[in-house]
Amino acid sequence: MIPLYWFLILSAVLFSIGIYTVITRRNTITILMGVELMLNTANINLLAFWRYLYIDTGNLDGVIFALIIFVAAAAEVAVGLGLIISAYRRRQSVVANDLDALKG
Amino acid sequence: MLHEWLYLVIFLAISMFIPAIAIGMAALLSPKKPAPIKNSIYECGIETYGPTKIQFKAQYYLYAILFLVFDVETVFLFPFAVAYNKLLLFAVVEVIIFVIILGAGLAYAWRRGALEWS
Amino acid sequence: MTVMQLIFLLNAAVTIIAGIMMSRVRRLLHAALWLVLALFGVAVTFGLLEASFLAIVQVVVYIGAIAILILFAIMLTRGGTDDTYDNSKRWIISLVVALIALGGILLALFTWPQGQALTTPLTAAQQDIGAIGIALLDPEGYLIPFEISSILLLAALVGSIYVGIEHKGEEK
Amino acid sequence: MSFIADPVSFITNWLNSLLSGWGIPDMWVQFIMFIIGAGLLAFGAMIFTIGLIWLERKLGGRIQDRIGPNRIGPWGVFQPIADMLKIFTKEYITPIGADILLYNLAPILAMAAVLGLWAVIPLSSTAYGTNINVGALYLIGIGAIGELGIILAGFSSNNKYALLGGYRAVAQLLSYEVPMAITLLIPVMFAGSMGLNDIAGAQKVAFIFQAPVAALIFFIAGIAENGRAPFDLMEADSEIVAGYNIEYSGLKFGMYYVADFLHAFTSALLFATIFLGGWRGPGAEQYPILGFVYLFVKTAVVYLLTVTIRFTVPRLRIDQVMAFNWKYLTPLALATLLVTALVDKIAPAGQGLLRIILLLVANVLLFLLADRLVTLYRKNHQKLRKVVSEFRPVPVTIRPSVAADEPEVQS
Repeated sequence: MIPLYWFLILSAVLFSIGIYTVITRRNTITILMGVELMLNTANINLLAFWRYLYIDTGNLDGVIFALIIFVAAAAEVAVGLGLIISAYRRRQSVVANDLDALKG
Repeated sequence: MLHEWLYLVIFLAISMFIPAIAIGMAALLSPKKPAPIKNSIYECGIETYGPTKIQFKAQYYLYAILFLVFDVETVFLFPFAVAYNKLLLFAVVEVIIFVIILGAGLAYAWRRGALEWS
Repeated sequence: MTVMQLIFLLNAAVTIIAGIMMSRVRRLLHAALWLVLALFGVAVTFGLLEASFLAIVQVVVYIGAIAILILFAIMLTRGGTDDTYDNSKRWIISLVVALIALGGILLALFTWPQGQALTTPLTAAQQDIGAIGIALLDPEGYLIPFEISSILLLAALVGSIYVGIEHKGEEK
Repeated sequence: MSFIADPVSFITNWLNSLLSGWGIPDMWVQFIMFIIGAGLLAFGAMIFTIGLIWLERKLGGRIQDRIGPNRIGPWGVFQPIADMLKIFTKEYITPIGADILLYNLAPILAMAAVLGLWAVIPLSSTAYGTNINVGALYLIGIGAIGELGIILAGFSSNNKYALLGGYRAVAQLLSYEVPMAITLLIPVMFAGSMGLNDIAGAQKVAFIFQAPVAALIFFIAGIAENGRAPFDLMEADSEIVAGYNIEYSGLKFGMYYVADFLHAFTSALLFATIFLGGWRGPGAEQYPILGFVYLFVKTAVVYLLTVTIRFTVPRLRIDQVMAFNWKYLTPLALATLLVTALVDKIAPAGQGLLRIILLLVANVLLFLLADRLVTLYRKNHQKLRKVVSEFRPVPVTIRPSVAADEPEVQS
């Protein structure tokens, strides 16, 4: 059988990749992709904890939390990409450095 | 349980493998005589002009968003459907509220003209 | 090493490589496709956790909807916006930040005794998807999150349509 | 279990004991059985398509007052085989600037998405790939892979028509997946399980009698998912030349071609399984081989119906397709779901006749209401309709302009 911490290490590594993507990339769409990956790792953790530590209690917190994260991710992508496309329509760019209209 | 998943993974692997093998075999059988004119991009018999990546309407994107929202909604309703026979009338009312809230979103999209293909 | 462990390791390797490629590859379209592969790997991980419903939901929602939306957005922004990250030391800094985060998490993980926990295969009752449905619609369970998620989806729909629709008179 | 009553179980058991007899561990026996089963099913489905192509071309010819294939073999039955041999030896032409890996991956994904559906379809009470407990969602998830195959073909071909066609195709497939998924909820609700074998097994009375509106929506959405007439604008020659697969040649194009025909049949198979009772019929439980026959007959009826529709109905415009989905099918599917859930809960428990009649009445009322609403809507938009349907004399130009021949790229 697979011990719990294998899953946690996998999710930690993926989370770091997500952070790395978010910091290095300048394109807003790729940044969003990194965020999606990070949300996924949260789901792995939730499900792994539910599966290994809470399965016998009959408690479904982990699964339902993961489902709610799906909703949050979907909402985030819909609005985020909508904003990116709207910004692109005005400024012809999706690079984060160019979208500095609020800069003092 | 995991056996069923294993079967699915094997099946998907095989169903990708068979077309790949067929395409590979045909590659061995078929002639290979590339020529610049032959390999050029099709454009109704004329020389290709302009960039390929032309700008598209945002309409496609709006449909994709509607799809995303209703997809997530359906995913939420599937556990309800499985448990339906064990649920009371009250649960059905809850689901009706759930669907009506999202129906309001569809009505909004309709009113805003997001469903029009113009 | 059992077969399960082997499958897990293979899948983890694929997922991590896909993630790294996603963060490094220059063409945006390719980055999105590597993301799809990584998401698929996560779905397989869910399958290994015997959360069959969430595994398939991962495919339906993430690959079927979110990845397609991202691909659409990439093409809508002309696809010519390929990322050439700065040649500055930025990527080194990010690497350091990411490694520090990873190290912190791993440190916490290995000093935590329950990490070694093992588990037994699920019984049929524990795999019942109907249980999720009952819990979601139970007023003493997760009814409020269920209804609020519908309101969140409504807000996302309204917001993205408001932002995404081309307003009349807007400059090109 | 005798061979005649249930050949599949018989052969499975025989192979199982044979492999075990050779001293192979149980786990590997199962693994080998999985590979053999999956390989046979997938390969059989692909070979089966050859027959389908002949049937459809012949029928299409007859419907359109042509002869159809008639040269090779009796009634031209060997025509698809000759075509297959020819396409095998055709040259692959890779367009300049194509994204080689993705370009080659796309047809494989498109084919795999159709073949993958066969993994969960029960062919008889004992012969099914797997009765996974998320079967209905799996059908939707596998559709996503098909969309990926199309979008990749569009993006990687480096051709604007392919890109446009890919966009259109994916927009249409995405849109029609919504009513399809919503109507899939209703059989799941009745059966209390997402496994397709459970759904087929639960149909003492076929679900089409309990949810006719849902069945109709599922059928229409199935045709649209398939991209066939009247929803075939993803390959509308007159608008976008040939769609996403324009730059493909040889067997790579053949994969899209085969996938199209196989998908049409698979849609019919799914409809028969989900709404017509699948393998169920008198005596099908004792003699599983009868299940094959019942399923095949039901599927053939649905399939012939789709073929007839394909060859008789003209193509819709893209705005009509989208409006039909989002303004009619999706709201109707949502309403059907809610009404069915409500009526079924109020109706007395059990599989009684009264419950079915109540559901049927509710469905008919709902459909009439929807029809009434459409009539009202069209009355309110009378002006629009007039413009579309009125006879408008075309002004005759003396000198034909050259620019008029150019296809419209912006869509």
